Amino acid sequence: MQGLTIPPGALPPEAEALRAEVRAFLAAEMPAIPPLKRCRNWSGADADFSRKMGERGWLGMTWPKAYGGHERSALERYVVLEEMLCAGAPVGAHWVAERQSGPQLMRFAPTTLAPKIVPRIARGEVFFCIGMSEPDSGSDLASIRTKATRSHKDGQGDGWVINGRKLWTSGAHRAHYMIALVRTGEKSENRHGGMSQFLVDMTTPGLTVRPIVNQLGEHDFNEVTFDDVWVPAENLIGAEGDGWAQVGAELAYERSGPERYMSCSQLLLEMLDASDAEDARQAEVIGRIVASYGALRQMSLGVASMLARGENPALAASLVKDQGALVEQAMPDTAHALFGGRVAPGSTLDQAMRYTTLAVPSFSLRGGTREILRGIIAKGLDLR
Amino acid sequence: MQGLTIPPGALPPEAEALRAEVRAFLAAEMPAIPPLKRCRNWSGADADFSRKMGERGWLGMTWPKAYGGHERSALERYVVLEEMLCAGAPVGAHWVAERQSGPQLMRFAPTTLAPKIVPRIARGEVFFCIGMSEPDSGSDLASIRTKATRSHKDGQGDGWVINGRKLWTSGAHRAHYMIALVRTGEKSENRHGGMSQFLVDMTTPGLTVRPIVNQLGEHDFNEVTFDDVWVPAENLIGAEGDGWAQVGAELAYERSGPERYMSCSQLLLEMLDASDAEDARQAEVIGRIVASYGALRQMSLGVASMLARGENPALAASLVKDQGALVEQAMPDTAHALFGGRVAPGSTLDQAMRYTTLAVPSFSLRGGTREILRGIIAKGLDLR
Amino acid sequence: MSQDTLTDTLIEDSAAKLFSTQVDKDRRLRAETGEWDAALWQQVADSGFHLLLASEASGGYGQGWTAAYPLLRGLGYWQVPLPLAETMLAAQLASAAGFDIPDGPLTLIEQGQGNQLTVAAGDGLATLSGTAHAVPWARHATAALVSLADGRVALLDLQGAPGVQVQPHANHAGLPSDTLVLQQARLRAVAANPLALDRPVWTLGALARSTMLVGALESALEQAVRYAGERVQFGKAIGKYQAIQQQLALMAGDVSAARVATQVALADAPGGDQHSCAATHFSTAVAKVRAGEAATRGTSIAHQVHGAIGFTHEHALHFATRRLWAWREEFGSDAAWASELGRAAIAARAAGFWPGITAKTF
Amino acid sequence: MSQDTLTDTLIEDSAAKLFSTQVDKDRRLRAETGEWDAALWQQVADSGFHLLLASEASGGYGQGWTAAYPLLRGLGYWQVPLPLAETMLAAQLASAAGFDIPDGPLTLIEQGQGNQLTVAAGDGLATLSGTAHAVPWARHATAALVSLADGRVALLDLQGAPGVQVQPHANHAGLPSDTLVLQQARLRAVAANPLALDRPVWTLGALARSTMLVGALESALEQAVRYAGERVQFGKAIGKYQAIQQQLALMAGDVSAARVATQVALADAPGGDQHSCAATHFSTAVAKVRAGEAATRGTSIAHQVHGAIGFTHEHALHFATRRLWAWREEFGSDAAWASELGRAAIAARAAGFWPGITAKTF
Repeated sequence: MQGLTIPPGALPPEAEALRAEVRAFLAAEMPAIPPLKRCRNWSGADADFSRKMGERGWLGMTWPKAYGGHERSALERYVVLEEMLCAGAPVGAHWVAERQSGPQLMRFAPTTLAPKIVPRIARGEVFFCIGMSEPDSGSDLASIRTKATRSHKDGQGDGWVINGRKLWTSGAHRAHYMIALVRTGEKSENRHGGMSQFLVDMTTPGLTVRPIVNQLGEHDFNEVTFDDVWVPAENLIGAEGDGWAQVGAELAYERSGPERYMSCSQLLLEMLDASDAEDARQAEVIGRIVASYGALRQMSLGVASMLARGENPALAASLVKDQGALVEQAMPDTAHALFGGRVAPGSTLDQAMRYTTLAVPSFSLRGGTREILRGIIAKGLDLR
Repeated sequence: MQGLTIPPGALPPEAEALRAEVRAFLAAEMPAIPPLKRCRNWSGADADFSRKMGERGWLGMTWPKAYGGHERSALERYVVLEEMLCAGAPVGAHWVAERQSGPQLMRFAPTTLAPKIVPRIARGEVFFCIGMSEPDSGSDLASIRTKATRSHKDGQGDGWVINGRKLWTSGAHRAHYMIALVRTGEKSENRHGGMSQFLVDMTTPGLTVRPIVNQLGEHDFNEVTFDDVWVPAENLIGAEGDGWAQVGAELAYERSGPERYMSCSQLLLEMLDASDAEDARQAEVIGRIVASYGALRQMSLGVASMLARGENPALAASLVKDQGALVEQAMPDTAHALFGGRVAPGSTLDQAMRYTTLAVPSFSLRGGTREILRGIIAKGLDLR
Repeated sequence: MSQDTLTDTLIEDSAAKLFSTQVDKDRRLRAETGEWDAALWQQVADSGFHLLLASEASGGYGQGWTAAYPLLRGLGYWQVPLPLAETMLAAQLASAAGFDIPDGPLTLIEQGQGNQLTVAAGDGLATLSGTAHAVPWARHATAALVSLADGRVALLDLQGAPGVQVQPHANHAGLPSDTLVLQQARLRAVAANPLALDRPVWTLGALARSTMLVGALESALEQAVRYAGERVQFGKAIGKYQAIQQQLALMAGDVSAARVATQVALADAPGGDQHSCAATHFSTAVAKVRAGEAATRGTSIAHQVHGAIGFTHEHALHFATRRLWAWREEFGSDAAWASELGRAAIAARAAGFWPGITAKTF
Repeated sequence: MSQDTLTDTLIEDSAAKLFSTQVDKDRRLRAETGEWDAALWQQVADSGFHLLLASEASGGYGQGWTAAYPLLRGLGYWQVPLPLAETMLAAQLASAAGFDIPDGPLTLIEQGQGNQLTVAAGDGLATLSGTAHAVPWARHATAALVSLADGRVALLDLQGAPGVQVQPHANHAGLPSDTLVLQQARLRAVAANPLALDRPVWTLGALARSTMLVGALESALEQAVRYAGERVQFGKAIGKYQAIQQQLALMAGDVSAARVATQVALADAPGGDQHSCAATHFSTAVAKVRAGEAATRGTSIAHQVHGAIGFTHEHALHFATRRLWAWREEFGSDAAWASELGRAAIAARAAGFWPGITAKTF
């Protein structure tokens, strides 16, 4: 059960100085953002805010300076993230690009695509979306059907033509690029073979983004249709047929951060302001959440330290995500138990309860559903 | 989803008169039984108490008078059961015989075995145990290996010789008879074929009862070894090879009664006496348990009404058992949350917490584990 | 429809027919924009459903709450965007109190539950002042039946009445849950509480919501079971995975518990031939707690099974789940009702517990 | 063992060696009969483990709490029936307060936590009177380190001391958890609290129990995983069923959370080179809450997986699970510590919440 042990991670002293800087920035920026918008947490998007973070050097913090990064430690990046998340800062515009797309491009297209694009991610100017899920494939990526075929286009050289449809693509409507996982060959014995990743410019002719409105009446998901979308040969990321393995590495990033337990922080803050320390129910229930925050923060820091040391945090990240989901998912129900039916309409607590209650079912969709996560952990226990 | 609807069952007026009689009896009998013993609930055995219930006509209440029964309604029997259970009366000695064995004998051996034995069950004089589980078969009864072979014994005529081993046999050490499920033929396409039920006198030579002490340090389970145990031919219950189907009918009885949610009632009563209505935590937590008791009692009554009308309550009984187990299993943890570490050693609450905490893991073993129960319900939802 | 044809089966059949054919997604969505569905309301009124519980003397059908089960459950199951439950209860209480039943949709106010309302003696009739939150459908209601803290019941005109200001709000389901600001608003009529039941609006309102929750739970469970049977992942329907089966089985148990508890509470509520209120508080509390708990666990399971598709506005699941979130908190949350039950049980101590459960007197 | 050889790895190795070879079922059972295992204690004492946290000046090793992890975790993992945690902590506090460390096993008392104790000025030294419940191992301890409500710490002789009466009780695990009845029992020494930490016995006792819980949780999880891999039902190992896998995965997550929280709390506790107590209360509270919650869910899962066999006295599972039930309530239950954290967080309001979490100052 070695992989199930998460070593505690300690923050270096310079991280605390950085924290003070971030707090000063947030103290200036956040008053303009009303509490309801803070509930959106890491799905709230504000291009201007992203640009300001880029200016301060808080995007691509761990990346090489050659790519516009700042060569700081993973733990310093961690501090920026957790401060932004608890404040409910609108970090959604750059989130995917900074967490996943930048690292992918530097790793799998270090000389071709990365030099052109990654510095712009670090400046908070370029946003990404991820083209993975399809109508008939949720967590089961082997069933992807969107297809890229080799093609030659006069005047533009060799390339690929993509046809198909991606679903549940978060932020496609504001993204400049998509990294799309598509089929470039047949399934072989390896059911995950024959897939490749491409960088797709969202302005390419033939690519259509259709909004999918969620049950909050908001627009975050999209359907993206590829109708003979042409991408140049150099936009193949990594090796042809390696798409699945490249995505696997990406998922660990997706499951490891402080965003994995903090999505409902604004509701927690509202509850704190509405609670009475003398109420035995409120004190115990909130205290258990505080303990979970304390423990999850340390687990999450531990995973960041593993990343910083170059260790594989896949299993540890799954543990954090599963434990974090328990806390996140329970938050609106906890608010209901403590305050349901007794809140003034329109108050900030009321707004946070309404928004978060309706938003929370989507949180389990991010980074793997519970059953799949626990299956990964069970594998770590040698049960599968 | 028709089978998932439990019609509410209403008690007839005569049932309330009976309830008053039972309460008067309990008011006289229970003061002699200390709170810790009441925690044993339906596993507490007292032959004298069983005989007194028999004298009052409270055993075999629904059975034909020809078998020593009293031809009263299933709902009247229900009232006696629920009163006994909430009081923590020691009904364990006759429990199995009255709930399962008597009905089985009347149904499958109505002219041979039942007339001799069932009237004695109704008098509270004869106790039974059930020989089902074996070392390598828990819930999977098809893997039973204890075997009965046809045999002839001079002076005693035709019969069977049983060899093998039964495990987890509750109350075998005080039972006069066992109804044993054993193999009399090979498994065929029907993996549950080839099994039969026998009535076994516990004093037969070759039968050995070895106590299995549980984690409470108490003796309820046993290992029963059959070493050439001879049973006469008339002790075959029902038809040879029908054992599995006969047992299936029995399991519905096992899952349907008020014992399915009331096992921790004594601990609840102790918590009520230790609580403060002004404590917001205690009031809400206990109120949720009260609501569960209210709902489960009505579900359980509904199942009793289905039985009274001759309907098949198998699915409804599984729903009651699953919901009941949630309430029972949570009770010691609830007591821990409200009182853990703050109880005077040796107080009745302390005794009830200690006993019930250690006893509760065994409750899910009775009448099917959670996974199997929910599998039955899923089948009712047409998912399997 | 003549009075004596309103038998239980007929109510069930005609409710099912009306709701299943007339209530569609479009109607639900329009109601959420604040539009009043006069046509649908007229169909309900033509069926006489809103007067089911009102006495025959006052022009109603004098039925008991059990007869209302198919209607109230249907409001949840088909997600009918109308104040039918509110009007039924208001009409029952108005008729029992000897008031003329106002025409049109009605709403309900319980003084002292999350509002600050004060009654003052006016010239002739009393007046009501203050703020009442979460008054269902207030903007469309002609009048409100008010249960006063001193035990009396009253009738308050709403539409265009002087001193009455409506601030629109919506509940989780997007349905009207308005704030009423009252300045010496005249009560049209005041009478003694006709029932031996404290807080008749609050308690019977909770009973109505419990029944509506059961209907919405059944809808969410059916949708989840259906989707689990259709959606294929890793080569088989997700409903074949044991983890999904176990979750849906748990939800089925919760729904069963809520349904039985609610049906018992309906039988224990005053109306029709049932005059006793002895068990009404206990049985309603049990129903609201168990239905609320089932809503909490059930919304989570139904959404977990559905994945992303269930989170879209396009899919119908949210019409059920948003009602579950709304109704679990209206007329007292499960926590609030549980606390009441708990205080009564603790006061009864161990000796009084079981007699209280069997007599249903907490 | 010489002082400088007591490195972390060495402690881990020698604890593992001693506990895994010496502690068996027989020893555990004999301890539950009330028998004192002098031989096992002697082996522990010979290794110097009990003086690990005591200052070098007083003959100890001056190590910090992180160094104690393998020992404390080992008490749970191997279910070692000895008052080693109590003695380690008592020796640390005694040495820090400038007391001579008494020989033999020691125990701990925190005034005001579930006991009614009063201090009176005696002739020369103060005396302690009243009743203290759940004093671990009191019957076998030579002395108790007492943390007084006014902030001082004191040393109380137990074995044969006048005015000291021991009433034996046992915790869920069958281990001594005695009641002390004191009548003007003389305190051997009294000093100011040497740490900037309120309730040093209570808080550091909770830290020790958290670590022991982690060890017992690891034992229960390993046993359950092993059994799930061996036990065949319906033709396959039960660990191949998705429902069992999901349960054990949840338990693994809880155990991980408890372990990380506990290791952080150990690093934040005063001792060795770590002099600050600023984060001790917060980190200990987090650890005790999460370890207690993990014990509650974990005992249920481990027993559910084991079925009947795990409920027998013969099987080893209960040595772990009964300790989990005992320790989750000792030195403050998870509910009690959560309530403290909750009160502090509510007092800090929204503005103070996150700074409090990052500075660990609640």
